[in-house]
Amino acid sequence: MISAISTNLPVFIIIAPLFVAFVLPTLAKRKRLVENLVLSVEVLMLLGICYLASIVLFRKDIPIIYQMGGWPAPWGIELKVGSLGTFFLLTIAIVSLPVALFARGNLTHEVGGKERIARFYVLYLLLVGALAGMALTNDLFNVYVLVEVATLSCCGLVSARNHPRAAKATFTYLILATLGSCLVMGGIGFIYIITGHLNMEFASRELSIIWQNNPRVVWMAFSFMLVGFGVKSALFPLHVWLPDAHSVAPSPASAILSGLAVKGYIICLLKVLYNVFGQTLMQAYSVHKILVLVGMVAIIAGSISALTQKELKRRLAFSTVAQVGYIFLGFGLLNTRGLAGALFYLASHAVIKSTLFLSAAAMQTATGKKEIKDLSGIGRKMPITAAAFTVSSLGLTGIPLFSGFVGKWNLLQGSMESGSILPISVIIAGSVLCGAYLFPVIRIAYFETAPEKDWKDPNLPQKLALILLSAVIVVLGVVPGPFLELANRAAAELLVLR
Amino acid sequence: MRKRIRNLFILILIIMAVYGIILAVVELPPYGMPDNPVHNEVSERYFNDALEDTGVLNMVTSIVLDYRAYDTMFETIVLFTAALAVVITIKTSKSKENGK
Amino acid sequence: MKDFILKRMASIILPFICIYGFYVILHGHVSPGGSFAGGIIVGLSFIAYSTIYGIEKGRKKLPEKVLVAAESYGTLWYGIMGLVGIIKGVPFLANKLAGVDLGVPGTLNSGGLISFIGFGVGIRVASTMVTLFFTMMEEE
Amino acid sequence: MNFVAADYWIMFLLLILIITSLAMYFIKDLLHAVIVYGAYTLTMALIWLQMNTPDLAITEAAAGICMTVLMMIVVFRTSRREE
Amino acid sequence: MLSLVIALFSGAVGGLVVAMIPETKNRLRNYIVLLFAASSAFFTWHTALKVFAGERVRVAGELGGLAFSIDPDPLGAVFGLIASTLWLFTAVYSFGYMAGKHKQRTFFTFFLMSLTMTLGVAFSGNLVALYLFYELLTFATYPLVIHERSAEAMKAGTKYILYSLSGAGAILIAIIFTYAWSGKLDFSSGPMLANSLGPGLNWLLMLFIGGFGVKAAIMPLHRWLPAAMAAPTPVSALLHAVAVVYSGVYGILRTVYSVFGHELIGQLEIRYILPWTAAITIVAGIVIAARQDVLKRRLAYQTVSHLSYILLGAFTLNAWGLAGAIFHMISYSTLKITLFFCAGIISEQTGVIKVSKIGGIGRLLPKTMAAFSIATMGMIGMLPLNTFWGKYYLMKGSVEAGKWPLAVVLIISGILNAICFVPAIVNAFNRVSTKTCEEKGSRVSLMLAPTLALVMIALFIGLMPGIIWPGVEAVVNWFY
Amino acid sequence: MSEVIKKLIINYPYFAAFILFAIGALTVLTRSNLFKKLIGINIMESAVFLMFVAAGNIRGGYVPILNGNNPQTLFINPLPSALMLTGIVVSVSVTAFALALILRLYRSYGTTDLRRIYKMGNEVSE
Repeated sequence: MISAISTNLPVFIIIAPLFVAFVLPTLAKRKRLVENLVLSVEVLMLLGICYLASIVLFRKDIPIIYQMGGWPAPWGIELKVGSLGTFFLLTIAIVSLPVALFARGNLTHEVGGKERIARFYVLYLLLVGALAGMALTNDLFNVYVLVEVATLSCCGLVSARNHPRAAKATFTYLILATLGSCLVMGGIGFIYIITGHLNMEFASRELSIIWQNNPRVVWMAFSFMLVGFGVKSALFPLHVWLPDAHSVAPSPASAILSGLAVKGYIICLLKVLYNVFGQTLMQAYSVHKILVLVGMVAIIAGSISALTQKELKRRLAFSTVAQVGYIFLGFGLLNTRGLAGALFYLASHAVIKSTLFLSAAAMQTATGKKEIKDLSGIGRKMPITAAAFTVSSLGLTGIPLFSGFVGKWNLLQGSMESGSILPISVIIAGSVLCGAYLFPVIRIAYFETAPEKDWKDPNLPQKLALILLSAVIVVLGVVPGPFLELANRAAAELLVLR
Repeated sequence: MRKRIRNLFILILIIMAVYGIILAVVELPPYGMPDNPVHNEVSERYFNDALEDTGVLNMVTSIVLDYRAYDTMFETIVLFTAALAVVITIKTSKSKENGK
Repeated sequence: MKDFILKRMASIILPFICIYGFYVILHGHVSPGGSFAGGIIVGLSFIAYSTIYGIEKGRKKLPEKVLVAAESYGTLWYGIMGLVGIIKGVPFLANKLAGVDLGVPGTLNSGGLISFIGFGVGIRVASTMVTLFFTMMEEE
Repeated sequence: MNFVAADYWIMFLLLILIITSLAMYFIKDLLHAVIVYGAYTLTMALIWLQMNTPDLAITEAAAGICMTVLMMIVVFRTSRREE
Repeated sequence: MLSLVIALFSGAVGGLVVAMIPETKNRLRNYIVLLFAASSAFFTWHTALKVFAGERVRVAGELGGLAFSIDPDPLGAVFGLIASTLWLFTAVYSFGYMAGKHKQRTFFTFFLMSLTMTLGVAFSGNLVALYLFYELLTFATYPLVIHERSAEAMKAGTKYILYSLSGAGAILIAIIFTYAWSGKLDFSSGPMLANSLGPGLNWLLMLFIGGFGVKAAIMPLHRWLPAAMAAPTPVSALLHAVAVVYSGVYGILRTVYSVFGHELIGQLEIRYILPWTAAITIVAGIVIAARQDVLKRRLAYQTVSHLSYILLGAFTLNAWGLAGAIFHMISYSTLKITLFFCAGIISEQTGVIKVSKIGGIGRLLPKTMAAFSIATMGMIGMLPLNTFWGKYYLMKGSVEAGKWPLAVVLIISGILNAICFVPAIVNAFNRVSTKTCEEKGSRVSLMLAPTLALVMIALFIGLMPGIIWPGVEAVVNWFY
Repeated sequence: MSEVIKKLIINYPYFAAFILFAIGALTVLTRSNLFKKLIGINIMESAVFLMFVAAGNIRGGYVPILNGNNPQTLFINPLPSALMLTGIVVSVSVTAFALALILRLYRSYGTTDLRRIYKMGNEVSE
């Protein structure tokens, strides 16, 4: 029994949230039970993923290949448990558990009655399951299907907000995201037509042989994939849906959307770029240069648009656009340091942005105000929330001691190795701008006099979630050890020349 | 006026994309030929062994529900998600109060 | 709707449509079609019933509880069928490897777990379709 | 170019597809557009049949015509038809 | 090692303790602040004396996958001594200044916090630690800058943060380059870039100086400093005349001597420009100062000017120049803080904040004005005061480097300093003021005592410069 | 040039698929009516399905169902059809969800024109 569980652990990690999600609609009336089930499955996931991570860290024969249904690779679907997958799984578990804990606090206000809350949780778990699937999958069409599950559940989460604005934002999001998935499917189609394989390993092997026969097809596949995943992960000129959707969603949803969902698509793009096309093709088509360029534009433009926003959640949403730029920039550097930095930055941004969104949501719920200028003196009234916000903004700005710095440091090292000065200056300018748009919030929170109102810290689970996330930010900043090791290994695995 | 300019811009963009795609289509393996890269050992195994492996006459079903059953599981989940999303979108608390 | 002819015709035809849907679901592994198409056809028969006889009657035939349960457990059914493999000590969603009797090809009882999975999928597709329509039609 | 009869059939159907999709772009009345969409899906199902994939043809017919078009019409009962 | 840790962290711990004391318990808070500031000062002396004696005191660890070490060398020890000692005096002064004012708890919390950050900058053993504390210092001092909460103060705070963050960004880039080119980050093992003469080094040095120059208020980057004078006087005195700006100056000294090494800079083209930027800042700063009417702003621009004395000493790239820089660092800080203290007493007691209204103050506040005038003499560089020696060594260094015009600049700047302040002092003693007030009461004596003590120290050092010479010598020997 | 046209005629299903794809994209991006956008999305998706299925087809091949045929017959590739079965389900799901959103938007804003909805801004209450 134990051995069955440990050999099938990757599958259990993926299907555990899904199974719970299937059962929840029938239990909708019993709110407590639903919440406890969600939390316990999250905790189980975390434990399983930690075990998996320890296996991956200490065993030599990775990647572990899991053949679905026992069918070997080109015929069936296989899961690949490598460093990259484990790294992303860890991120998922670390972020989604506190967010679920936070959701326990107060969803009635934003979502509605018991049944709606149960459905909200179902969508949440489906999203988590789909993301876990994305982390491990090694099959192109499976990527598409998982992306669709994630997209639909993201849209559902946004539209769970009980407000017409949510429907408006969701529609734009849904249409653009589906456009993106069409492009992704088109890209997969191109690869399939010229290679005849859907498994990433096989496709990559075939592609490296025949790509010179159809260079334009490979180019189209590249651009379809880039634009498709770019739309979904809110790459700068394609981000139009993001600010509305992320600012209007219910608070736990916006945390998980900005923190994890976007990252899931980025991981998929990373797998496609490095595992299917491979480094050689990227260099042949100068895709890495495009990635760096796009990343730089995203950093600057996203930060500047964030500066002009007056609503807190919108500002945070635009900040996501900027931070996604860092990750893309790191992907384009084509060296281990930069890639590991980008991966670590991905994880740390996932944690930081969730904390920011959750604390912003707690502030909004307590005050009923959306704009930044109305939050004066909130640091005194809601010390824990404001402290979490402060810690995470320091982390996002890239102050040492917090997780953002480790990622940025590695990114800077990577851009240094790639030998151009422009990315370095853009990264630094981005952090300064980040300070410029987050610092006023802290200033207003702490150093302006509070109106005489009864604002209080949120209830216990929410406080606990905020404290957990802030602790993770600090721990990742001070002892990134195993996490950075995983990122380094993942980067090294991705960059192996095939 | 702004709408016109925007639409024109999108049209030009799409025409450019189509031009690029046409160049790619020219390079694709010719349609309908049995020696295309798509018809490789993968599909061969499906013809030859599907009956033995799965006991099903319809190869499409054997792929959908056995070889790539994992995909199909997520396909049903997509439908499940859509149903939930539809319900959560339409059945708002307001529509329950003064819906009928 | 108050149309008498329509109602009479429906009462004659709809059961057959429903049965045809189940036929398509069950013969997915022998002939073209399959659980998804069959599920839609089964769903359509109920949708047609509730458009012709009114949504309240449709609701009475298929209460929300049944729909929700079919939806949830239909999807869960798929996962449980996958677990059969794990219990037998082979990977998830295994069929032949799990030692299931594959039966005689071409008959209804062939394909091992495939027909079971297909039946579950068909049921849940039908119930999803009905749910979608009921939700949208009640909206008016 | 050794085309067979199926090829010409498919070409003809593809032409219909393009015409109907363009029509959907230009038609102002939404109900008409949806009806044209039904024709589009039916043509698509015929193409699948010509391309030797009857499974897809059945599913497309069921999903496209019955579900999508029906659902759209159900939604029309509440909302306005004109663009 | 333990003393190093206690010296470093007693500020932060004290800050946390102070934050827990209720707003109303002023007396208890004052005692605690004094206790922690004193313990920090005491242990800093303890550590520094060990360091001067040649012992190595080191705490190292790993932070975020990077080596991180606290490892004071003589230069760091000197800076640490200046900061922690003056902190003690300023603490006593602030008890008087802040008495009866609002938000004392916040003030003293961050006051003690910034002590740790400043000492961290001083004691840092590698670039990562330096960068970390340099960045944290910005955030720890921000609440002090905006302590008044007026619109002006808020604006000043924003300016301060933006300038500092941009500077820190430049430093981060520079650190990355340094690490990539040399593979080292530690200060202790000699200059990092010693043997790597490359084309980009000029730019790298520019980047470092640009980054640290923000806090050191080099001329085009100085604008935050006068604006930050909106802070309460003890803050202006300690942070914007000593601690914060010295952290920038200290960073530049580190860059010159530990990152590049004076020999390497001696081979770079940029060596022709550097002393002159300092010289221009010296003259321009004091000229602008003469045109300011608000006393604190005038002092701020004078700070801008005088900080470049130190940089000038560093940029002459010889031992005498360095000795002059260190000497000036020590002596200037005592006097400048006195000037600010006096300005604070004047504005608190009479409400006068402008130089043009200063007439007659000398009669009302004789001790204060006496201290003020002695400090001004020091600024000009007159003999019985300690700054004379610093200036003397600086001139010696510049002549030895073959740049005698720099010595002329120093003399001119002394004259300009005189033009800037002497008429005001004469005014203050000659005219008769209409205002009435006295230098009495516990509050005033709390403010006056550290002022006078500092003047005494300055005179004492001026008369017996040998007393601080061992420290200066240790620094010079360390690098040459 | 004639070479290009010849190749295009040989690859006519792909060509038609991308023409459809472009028309769909144009409909999505330039038409502001919600239904039109939805139809555009559906056209785009079916264009991609067409590409996949055309890739799997063989001229003169047989339907991949073993109905008394011996396994040596030239079957078409069953894999793309299996994949597109999934694709169709996804497109139906998206359509259903989008229609639900249209209903909700119509209830709140009284119009199905996205531009008009955006013009109304955020004043609409629950």
